[in-house]
Amino acid sequence: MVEQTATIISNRCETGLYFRLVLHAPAIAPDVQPGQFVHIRIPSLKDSLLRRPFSVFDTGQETISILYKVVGKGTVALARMRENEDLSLLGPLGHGFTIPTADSEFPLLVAGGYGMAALYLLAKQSAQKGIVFAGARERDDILCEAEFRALGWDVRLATEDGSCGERGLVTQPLRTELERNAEGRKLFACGPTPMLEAVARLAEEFGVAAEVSLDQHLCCGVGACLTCVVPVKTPDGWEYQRACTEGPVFDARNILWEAGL
Amino acid sequence: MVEQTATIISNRCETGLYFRLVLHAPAIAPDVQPGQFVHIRIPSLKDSLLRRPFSVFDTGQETISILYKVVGKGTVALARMRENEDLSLLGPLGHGFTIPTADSEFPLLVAGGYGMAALYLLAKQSAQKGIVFAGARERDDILCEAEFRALGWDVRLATEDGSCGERGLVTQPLRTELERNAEGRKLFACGPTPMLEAVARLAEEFGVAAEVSLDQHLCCGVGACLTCVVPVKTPDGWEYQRACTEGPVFDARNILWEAGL
Amino acid sequence: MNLSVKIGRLTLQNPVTVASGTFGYGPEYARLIDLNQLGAVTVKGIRVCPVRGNPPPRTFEVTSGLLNAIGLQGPGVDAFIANYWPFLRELKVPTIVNIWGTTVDEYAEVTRRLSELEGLGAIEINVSCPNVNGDGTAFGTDLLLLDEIVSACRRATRLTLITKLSPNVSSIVPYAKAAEQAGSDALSIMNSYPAMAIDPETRRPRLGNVTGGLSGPCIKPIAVKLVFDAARAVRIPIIGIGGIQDASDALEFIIAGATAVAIGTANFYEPQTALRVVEGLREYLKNHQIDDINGLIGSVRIERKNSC
Amino acid sequence: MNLSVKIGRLTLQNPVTVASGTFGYGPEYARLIDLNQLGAVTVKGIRVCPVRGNPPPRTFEVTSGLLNAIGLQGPGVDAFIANYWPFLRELKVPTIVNIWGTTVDEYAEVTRRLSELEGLGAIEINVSCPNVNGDGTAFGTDLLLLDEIVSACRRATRLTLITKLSPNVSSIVPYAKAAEQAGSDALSIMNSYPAMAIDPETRRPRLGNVTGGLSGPCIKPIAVKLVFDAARAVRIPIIGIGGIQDASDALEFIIAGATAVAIGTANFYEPQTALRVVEGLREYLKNHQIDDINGLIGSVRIERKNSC
Ligand SMILES: Cc1cc2nc3c(=O)[nH]c(=O)nc-3n(C[C@H](O)[C@H](O)[C@H](O)COP(=O)(O)OP(=O)(O)OC[C@H]3O[C@@H](n4cnc5c(N)ncnc54)[C@H](O)[C@@H]3O)c2cc1C
Ligand SMILES: Cc1cc2nc3c(=O)[nH]c(=O)nc-3n(C[C@H](O)[C@H](O)[C@H](O)COP(=O)(O)OP(=O)(O)OC[C@H]3O[C@@H](n4cnc5c(N)ncnc54)[C@H](O)[C@@H]3O)c2cc1C
Ligand SMILES: Cc1cc2nc3c(=O)[nH]c(=O)nc-3n(C[C@H](O)[C@H](O)[C@H](O)COP(=O)(O)O)c2cc1C
Ligand SMILES: Cc1cc2nc3c(=O)[nH]c(=O)nc-3n(C[C@H](O)[C@H](O)[C@H](O)COP(=O)(O)O)c2cc1C
Ligand code: FES
Ligand code: FES
Repeated sequence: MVEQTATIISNRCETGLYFRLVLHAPAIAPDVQPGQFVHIRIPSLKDSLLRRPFSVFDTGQETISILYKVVGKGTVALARMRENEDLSLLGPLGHGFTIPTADSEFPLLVAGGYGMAALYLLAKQSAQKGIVFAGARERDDILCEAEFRALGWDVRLATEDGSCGERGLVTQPLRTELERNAEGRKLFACGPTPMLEAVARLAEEFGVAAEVSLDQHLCCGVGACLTCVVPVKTPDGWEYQRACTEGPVFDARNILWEAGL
Repeated sequence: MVEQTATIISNRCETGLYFRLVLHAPAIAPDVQPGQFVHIRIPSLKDSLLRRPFSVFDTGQETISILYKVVGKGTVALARMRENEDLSLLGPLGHGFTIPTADSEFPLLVAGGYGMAALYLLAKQSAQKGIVFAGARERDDILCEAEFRALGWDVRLATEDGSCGERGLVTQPLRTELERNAEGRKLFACGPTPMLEAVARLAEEFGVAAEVSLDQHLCCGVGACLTCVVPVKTPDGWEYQRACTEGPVFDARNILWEAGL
Repeated sequence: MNLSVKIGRLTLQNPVTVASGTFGYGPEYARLIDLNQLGAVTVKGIRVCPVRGNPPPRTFEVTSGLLNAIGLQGPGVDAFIANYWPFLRELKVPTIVNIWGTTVDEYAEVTRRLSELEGLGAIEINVSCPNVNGDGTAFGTDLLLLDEIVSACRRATRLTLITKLSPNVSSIVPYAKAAEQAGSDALSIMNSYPAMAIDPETRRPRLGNVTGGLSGPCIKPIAVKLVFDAARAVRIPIIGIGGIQDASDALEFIIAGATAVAIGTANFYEPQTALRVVEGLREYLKNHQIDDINGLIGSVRIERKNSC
Repeated sequence: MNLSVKIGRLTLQNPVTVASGTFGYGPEYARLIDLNQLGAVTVKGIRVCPVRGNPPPRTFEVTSGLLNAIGLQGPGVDAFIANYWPFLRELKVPTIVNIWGTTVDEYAEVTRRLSELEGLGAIEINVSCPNVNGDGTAFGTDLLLLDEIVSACRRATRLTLITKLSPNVSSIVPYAKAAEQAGSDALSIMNSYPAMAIDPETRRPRLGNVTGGLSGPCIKPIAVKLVFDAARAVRIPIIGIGGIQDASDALEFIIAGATAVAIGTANFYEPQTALRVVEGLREYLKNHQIDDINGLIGSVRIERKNSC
């Protein structure tokens, strides 16, 4: 974990509201694990103080890239930034996914929205080429499908409006697949909390393991402020753990979903 | 007085730290009197809320221009703005100079720093071509000398470092001129408060009238907040009057200089 | 769609007024905005006699806010009536006159004088000015004095009386209740908060008066909480004030329990704010299919999770 | 050039520490900044027993500030000693442990337990947490309780005791004096200010705990005034806290009367802030040819103009 002033190499609209930002961040790039994130200060925000967290989509030798959706003032300001401008980054942060090895379970990835971005590095570093289930509202919200295919992964799509892939939620094709064959498989999911909860329930139903990356609002990003807590089961009850430090990736079985996130 | 969203036509460095900003402001331009100002909201400031006041340097049919010096966060941000970007303006504001007519006193203008900008329109509209005394720290701080000469005015310079014109304060050449001939003359001054006070003292000494434009910190700019007050003599003592409304131009004799500004 | 609300016996066509001291006496902004579209015009604090105010500098820009120590400069009640009332009387919307004094008698006296004005909307008692006394405390932080002042004004007028409370107390609740019990028809919450800034280069305070009052967006979360606390303690309506810049800010106050809101510091940098807030409220009601703004007042949804 | 200052019997190599609750227990930021360059490390509030804290959301970004209602989550004093003290003990700079409780006895008990730690720098008593009780009031707004708590802690330890005061009072002066008289060696001013935000779309409070504490640059002018007021009322040193982002901010506090300062919310967005402040203070002293930072403390120049 370091603080680094990173220079923008490119910052372009990808599809719809999604942008791809490539940064020269040599002190961070080599250390990133799949599922980890960077915490970015957007200088023009001024009266909005906090950094914004983004999963590392991909890394190069000295670069990292992120895929982000323009949703509020921080991402609007970020989308206005240009080549050669600087951003301050903290990273890599958080506890990422367990990378599938040649003899671990067969990986099924489940993504909603920017979740695809958080899972790409995992697919890339996985020793097994698995299946990725990607869900979205509509076609424009499906990210980097081609990139997953280029890695040799099987991509299954679902959109709520049916504009691409199966019509409905992403958990539908996932259930179909698990019904066909659940054994020796493991889920890795990133997306909106209700989706993650549904994935956790499927994992329980089919008796498979699942790692989920939780999208909690962060503040410090380094474990100091105790903002980002998630209720996690313990031998004698439950406790709040930090999404930025113990997470964002948790074992789905350990989350006390009913406490509310 | 109106609020107008004005588009930047150009915004260029003039000399040293001075910039010339030209704005398309058709609702304001026709009404500006010499010595009046506009109150500008600089959108990128965000956590600095207040507008910044600038004298109108010149007007066209649908345009106004200002000359500003980069001194703090607002002017730094303003200097970064480009063509076609918008600014919100309030204007024209304040009570300006009395324009010399063919049979009024012969005008002697006295300017320090951005004061030249505040006096140009007066020189332009004056029925008599007088003398303008311009003072500054060094050559680079002397503004729009050529423009005054182009109007047919006599320009006398003084710089503190002697890099241009007489060495010393602008009040020196002014005193020399008044010693030569004070009768039937009137002073119009804009610049730092100590300079204005010196001008007021010279006016008293030589028995001439003087109008001074005071550079007070403003807040609302329209007379509502009572921030910008100046101690003004009244028949039974003195009272605080508003630089943004009763001023910025005051009759030098009426200011209670000793109360502190 | 109904936007009108009641403050005591006063009906406002919409719940948006301006905060005293940030809008002069009415004419100052009349060329920039249509005053007749406001809920009411609230004017700067008036005392029985003219007041010269504090030495400059009187305001200083701080992070997302403004420090001020105007010192309540004003023409006094007679000159106010002579110079400004003829203008205000002609407006289609009511005028709220903010008043203050240095003694209980002065408060009562200025109230009496104003009560003679036919058509005056309401009187707002400023008990919370932090600038006049050296150490910044004021009538508004003493429960007994507060009761005395409000009671004295109550006896002096049948007009709608609004008490503008000081934020500078451990809990607003007893002060809100005291004002209600003393006969106030409504509360204004909040005034500016005692504060200070220093220039490290000169080591001098940034204000001529040394300390001043903090206003603007920086104080909004403090003001929303005070309104929330007071709204659950009294039955009289509250005018929410503090850092409002847009309809969303105003809605926070209304949902927390304010019946109306006042725009203060924002007038200085965006004179259209009050009218934009009215427009934004209208849009919000439309989008949320709410017929009457009164249904929103105090409608904050509190569901304490029991996870601990 | 001397940057070192004394807080009770504790000598700090420079006057810059971090504010409790914004820096974890030390290790969290150790990879990002060199802790040994701080004046001291101040850790999050510790109670006798472990505390789970409030339901999320626990923080919310507001204009130039942060709202928080963490609910003082913490491991309890035993786990603190077992898990964090070994790390903190090895630092070259002192540790200040912030403590709290729900009864006077709890305060005394945690003080006693911490006093057993050899080499601990100081104990900071948090009497001003606005989050634990429903209505946000706390020990720190009651003079008698404040006296009881400080006195009990004083009896329980010979370590340097710092009392962290609540800003949520009409005047800080009696509270500052009460803490001094009860044996506190220093004061910390200020804690976060009770505040609230609401989401107009859902009409729900933005925090799980409904209300919380406001911190960050937005509160700085309030904090500077409280330090200024307290510094003229007591002889013990004050640690100035509230919205400090750079050396200029820190200087405002020092010139107003603070002997040291603590960086809070700024750690979250710029972890280097504390070290940059140390650097900036050094530069200021150099530029102004001041040999000893102690010469700056409380050196604000007050010249009341007599123009009225
Ligand atoms: C570990 C992690 C990884 C993430 N990775 C990505 C990614 O790869 N691509 C992507 O597009 N988004 C990602 N997000 C979500 C992203 O952080 C938010 O969309 C972003 O912070 C919104 O900022 P804003 O200023 O535009 O929105 P605003 O709504 O204006 O933000 C206001 C505040 O809320 C917080 N916030 C708002 N939305 C979210 C959210 N969904 N999650 C967390 N905090 C939020 C902001 O950080 C800020 O503090 C990630 C979030 C987390 C926690
Ligand atoms: C009537 C009037 C006319 C002016 N005309 C011109 C002009 O034509 N050209 C020009 O270069 N400058 C002019 N000024 C000064 C100009 O307003 C300031 O230089 C400018 O506000 C500085 O803003 P800043 O954010 O860069 O500085 P900062 O120091 O960051 O500003 C902080 C605050 O102080 C105020 N302030 C700072 N310096 C001054 C100052 N000298 N006078 C008044 N307020 C100040 C700002 O408005 C702001 O509120 C005029 C001032 C007045 C009152
Ligand atoms: C320059 C200025 C002058 C003020 N004068 C008065 C006043 O005369 N009487 C009063 O009750 N409040 C006065 N106030 C307080 C405001 O009415 C308002 O309560 C406060 O500014 C908070 O609102 P805001 O954050 O929207 O500005 C004044 C505030 C400012 C900034
Ligand atoms: C997330 C958070 C947690 C805090 N926890 C504590 C705490 O445990 N004990 C305490 O005395 N103060 C606590 N505070 C208050 C800070 O120490 C500090 O007094 C306050 O934030 C003001 O300083 P700032 O504006 O620099 O943040 C906390 C503040 C924040 C933002
Ligand atoms: S965001 Fe601060 S602890 Fe996780
Ligand atoms: S700046 Fe507000 S009255 Fe002049």
